[in-house]
Amino acid sequence: MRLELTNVRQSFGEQNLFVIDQLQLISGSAVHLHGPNGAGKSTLMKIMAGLQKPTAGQVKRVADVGETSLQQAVIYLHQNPYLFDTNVRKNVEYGLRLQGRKDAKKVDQVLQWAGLDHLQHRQAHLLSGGERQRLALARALVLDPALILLDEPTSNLDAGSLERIEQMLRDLYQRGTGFLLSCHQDNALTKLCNQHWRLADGSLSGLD
Amino acid sequence: MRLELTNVRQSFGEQNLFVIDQLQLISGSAVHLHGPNGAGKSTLMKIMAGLQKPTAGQVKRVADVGETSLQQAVIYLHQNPYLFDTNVRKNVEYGLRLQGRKDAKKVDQVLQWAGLDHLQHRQAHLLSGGERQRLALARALVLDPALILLDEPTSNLDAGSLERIEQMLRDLYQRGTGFLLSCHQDNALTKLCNQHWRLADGSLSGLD
Amino acid sequence: MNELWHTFSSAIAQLASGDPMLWGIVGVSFSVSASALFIALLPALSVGFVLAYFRFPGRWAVISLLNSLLAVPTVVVGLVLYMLLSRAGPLGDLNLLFTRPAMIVGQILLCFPLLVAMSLSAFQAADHRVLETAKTLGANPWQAFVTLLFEVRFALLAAVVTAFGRIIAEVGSAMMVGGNILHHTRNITTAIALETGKGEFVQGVALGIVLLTLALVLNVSLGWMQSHSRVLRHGT
Amino acid sequence: MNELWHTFSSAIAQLASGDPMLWGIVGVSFSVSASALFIALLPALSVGFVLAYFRFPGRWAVISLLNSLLAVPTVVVGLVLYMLLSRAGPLGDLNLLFTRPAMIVGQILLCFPLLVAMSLSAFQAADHRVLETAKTLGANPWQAFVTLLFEVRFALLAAVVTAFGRIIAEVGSAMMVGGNILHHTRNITTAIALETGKGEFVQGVALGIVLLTLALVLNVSLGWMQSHSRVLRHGT
Amino acid sequence: RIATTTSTYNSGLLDHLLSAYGETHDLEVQVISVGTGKALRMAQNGDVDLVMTHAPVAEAAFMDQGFGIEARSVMYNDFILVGPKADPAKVHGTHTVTEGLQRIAAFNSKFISRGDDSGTHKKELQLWQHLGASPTFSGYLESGRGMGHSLQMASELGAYTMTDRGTWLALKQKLNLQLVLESDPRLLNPYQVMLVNPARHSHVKVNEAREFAQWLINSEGQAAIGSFRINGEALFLPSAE
Ligand SMILES: Nc1ncnc2c1ncn2[C@@H]1O[C@H](COP(=O)(O)OP(=O)(O)OP(=O)(O)O)[C@@H](O)[C@H]1O
Ligand SMILES: Nc1ncnc2c1ncn2[C@@H]1O[C@H](COP(=O)(O)OP(=O)(O)OP(=O)(O)O)[C@@H](O)[C@H]1O
Ligand SMILES: [Mg+2]
Ligand SMILES: [Mg+2]
Repeated sequence: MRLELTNVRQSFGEQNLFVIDQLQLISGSAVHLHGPNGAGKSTLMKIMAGLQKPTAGQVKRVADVGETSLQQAVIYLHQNPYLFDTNVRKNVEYGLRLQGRKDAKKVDQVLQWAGLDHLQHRQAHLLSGGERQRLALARALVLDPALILLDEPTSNLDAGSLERIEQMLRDLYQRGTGFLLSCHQDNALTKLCNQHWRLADGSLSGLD
Repeated sequence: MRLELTNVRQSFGEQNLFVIDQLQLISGSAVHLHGPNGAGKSTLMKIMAGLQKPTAGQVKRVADVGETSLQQAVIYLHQNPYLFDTNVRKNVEYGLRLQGRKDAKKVDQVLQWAGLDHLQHRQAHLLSGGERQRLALARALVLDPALILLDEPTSNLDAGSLERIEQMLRDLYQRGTGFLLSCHQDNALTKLCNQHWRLADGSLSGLD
Repeated sequence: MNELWHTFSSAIAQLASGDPMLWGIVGVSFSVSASALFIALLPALSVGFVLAYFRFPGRWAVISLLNSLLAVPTVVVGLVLYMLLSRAGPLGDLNLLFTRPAMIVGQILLCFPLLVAMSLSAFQAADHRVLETAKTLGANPWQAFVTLLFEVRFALLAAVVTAFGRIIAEVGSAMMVGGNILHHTRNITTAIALETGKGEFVQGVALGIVLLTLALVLNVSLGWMQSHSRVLRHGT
Repeated sequence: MNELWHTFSSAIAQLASGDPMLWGIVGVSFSVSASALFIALLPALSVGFVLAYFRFPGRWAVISLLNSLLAVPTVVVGLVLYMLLSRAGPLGDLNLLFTRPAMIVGQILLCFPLLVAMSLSAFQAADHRVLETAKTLGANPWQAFVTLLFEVRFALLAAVVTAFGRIIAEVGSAMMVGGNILHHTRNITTAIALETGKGEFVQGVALGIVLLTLALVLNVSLGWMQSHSRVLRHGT
Repeated sequence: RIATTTSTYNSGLLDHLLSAYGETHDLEVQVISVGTGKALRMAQNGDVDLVMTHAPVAEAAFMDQGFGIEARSVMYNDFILVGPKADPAKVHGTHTVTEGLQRIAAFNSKFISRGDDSGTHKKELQLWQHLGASPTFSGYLESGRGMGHSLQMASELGAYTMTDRGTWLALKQKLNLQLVLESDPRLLNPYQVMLVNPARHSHVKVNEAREFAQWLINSEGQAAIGSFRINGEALFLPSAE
């Protein structure tokens, strides 16, 4: 799958946030997006995920041959994830249920990956900061997205969690999932990336 | 000022989170608190700030000679701060207003410190992740607290913001304010600290 | 005091005797109000949702109008409906006046703005990330809406309970378009109006007690559900 | 159709003529309902707050009871109050029956449970960090409460508007304890009940229009405030 | 469907009549009890088939405009003046209603007027008119409510009021009032039934309505009216020729 942005511009009122002439994100790539606070990283990622319409310009998803169900191809993870007001397991099952599936084995597996299996029946709003992040990731990964956009996913993670997530992303990467992650500090995850984009002063640099 | 914890125990239902026999935090010290996700760092900090009663044990604030207004002596900063639904400046003024003060010069100064002066009339809920963190810090610092408990304050900050906050905390430290910060990654802020506590497996280690 | 006490105890006695006419009246009230609520619910929630999440010109005019309709007495709503349904009115041929369907229509008109207003405020209070999270995990617009309903279910429950209270307790429209015909359209409130007019306070109080009790049963079960599904955690 | 149209246009004409009796009636409605709301507001918000933030045994019994009271017809509330205030009742010596203070008391009883229920749901929907943030920045309990009120102001506004709608539109209790005495306790709704009882639909519609218009003015200004103080940002 | 005044329904007369009627007829009669004004209005709109009211002037207008047909007098009862037991205006002992009302006005006693355009209210206004003045003394209160409520209000406030005998007998025991004046010929109160004119509203069930109306004025119905008692007292006197 390929995500294509053409002549995208975002502004709020008078203020121009950024202008991007041309941008491609291919599933299978691993990109690190960085830039100062307020540069528009979160905004850009939400535009790419189709959650927000840019002030001007197009965002297109181009499927590869044989690909189906474009819908859940691109998942955005909030900087500070929203968890549904139910237990941990049901949060993970959410996306599958929407499709009428209830792949118990897969859910078990992802819960274990995320180190949340012992908490699966706890109400989600009781989780600690790091547990919330891992749950949000697990909830996305269970859907095998083509592209995943992570907004500062590491900010609340301890070393152990970080390693676990690194392993999860590495697995996905090998299976061909692409990811874009915004992150202020360099860490194991950013080292996984083979591209480093920088959003600052209204434009994006570091593209190939 | 001194914060004293005696025989503090926290549990949720059956599960014991942590037990701490004795703990002192003196204004003027700089402590880094770390430990795995879910160990109870946030819970401990909220107990210390008096926002939550532990399952058992006492938390006492002991004033030094000549100190007044113990109330706002200890401020806790949420991992993911809540901003009042008004503009940036009013958020900073909040604590002062409660005391009937409206120290415009000080507010200006803190806004500048935090690099938010150009955003002071923006509604707080429009801010980006890093801007939110800085605003929450500014809102606390304007009160000159004796102790400030920061729950992962750096997670959403870019290098520039981090430096700015480091500078702010350094200033405060020199003026005798103590701080305790929880943080998963080592960075400029944790390097400021002269104590490193570790909360893991239900107990605290690394105390002097 | 004596008189007050006497009225209450006679009311209880009358209820205990299980008067079939009295329970028939209770049945009319419930079937009419439950039907009205059932029919109004989904459209009202949808309107509340649209008003909460879409900006369009005239949006706040619509909100203001709906809120204002709450201040229109039930009897005026009944009056306008009466004039519409009357033989002399434009819908006279439907032959609906003084029937239960007419009462249901009246009560739909009464609970609709309330349901919209309360669901709108529930949706506005909801976290903006709910819909985004649902969508990004593959929900279609309908599924995203259902997810949102689930997330704000306690506020919606409060809305439904309040709306039900409003219509089951209203008398103006039921009297106007129902006509208070025994065995047909006489419900709890029109019966009370009739009995107090006769100076028969006992019946009025008895029927009031029925309403209160049934509402209590409903609310206690809802409240129980709610309090058992919620564990408090403070923010971090 | 003709009849309906004719009723409306005559109603408008009657209003335009500025009949002093009519506007006196409007005045009674507003002074009574505004007083009731004003008196009930703070106590109701406080109860809503306590129910939202403190766990105590019997808490949900209280919530259920308050919700249930919403389903008790206004005429029953009026009836009970009538029996209390009547000569033969325990409070007969106060000589309050058929006066405006009695109407105010009745309407307080009517809006109190609604205000509690709606503010409770507003407080429950509020972010748990609000109170913690306020406290840690030095707010005393009262200041923290005020901060919370501010943060949920839109939901509270909706509660106030709904409650005002409920009491200004109610007729049961106003009729029962006020008595609909011309120049004394006749308000909009009891006047409407009287006029429609006479078959004088024009006056009924005219007074209904007054209520709707005044409610519109109130709501439009509130809605305007609200829509201009809110800019949408989605979560990050 | 019959629309009738609250006085006939609330006193229980109509239930009494319907059960007598039901013994020999297989026809369901639905009763809608409202004020006289509204009852006539409903008939005018064709929302009911039959009306029974007691307001001669309004009824005449209703017939003249062709809304109704076959107006028949059915029965009558009478009005009385009641007042507080202490009788501050000393109405008790006067013989004509004009004199009684004059005393009430002169003493500025409280007087509850229904003020609702009902047959009773119209009658009362007529009587005041006879006195040559509209009632403007400060004790004159317009309750704007039905007879039962107005009586209760009079009892609570220690006021005089004019009522039909039926309602008075039904409520008497609960009231802190006494009868102060009766049997002035001016106080008679005749009831009529009228069918809604099928020429105006073709859908009305004129045959069924006529059947019931006929029953009311034949000997069976008249006997049923005469036999209706509250606490042993007759309320309505049959009056069909
Ligand atoms: N609806 C809006 N109206 C006005 N300004 C907005 C709106 N949404 C975002 N902004 C502003 O746009 C800028 C970019 O926000 P964004 O969240 O994309 O930044 P970011 O690069 O993710 O920053 P951070 O690293 O701090 O998370 C911020 O200054 C923010 O205040
Ligand atoms: N009210 C509660 N009821 C039950 N469990 C709770 C409650 N509050 C917190 N917990 C649990 O206690 C544990 C500690 O939570 P806390 O937020 O203090 O962890 P933390 O050390 O701050 O973690 P992190 O680094 O991920 O932020 C978590 O497992 C959490 O689920
Ligand atoms: Mg961001
Ligand atoms: Mg934490």
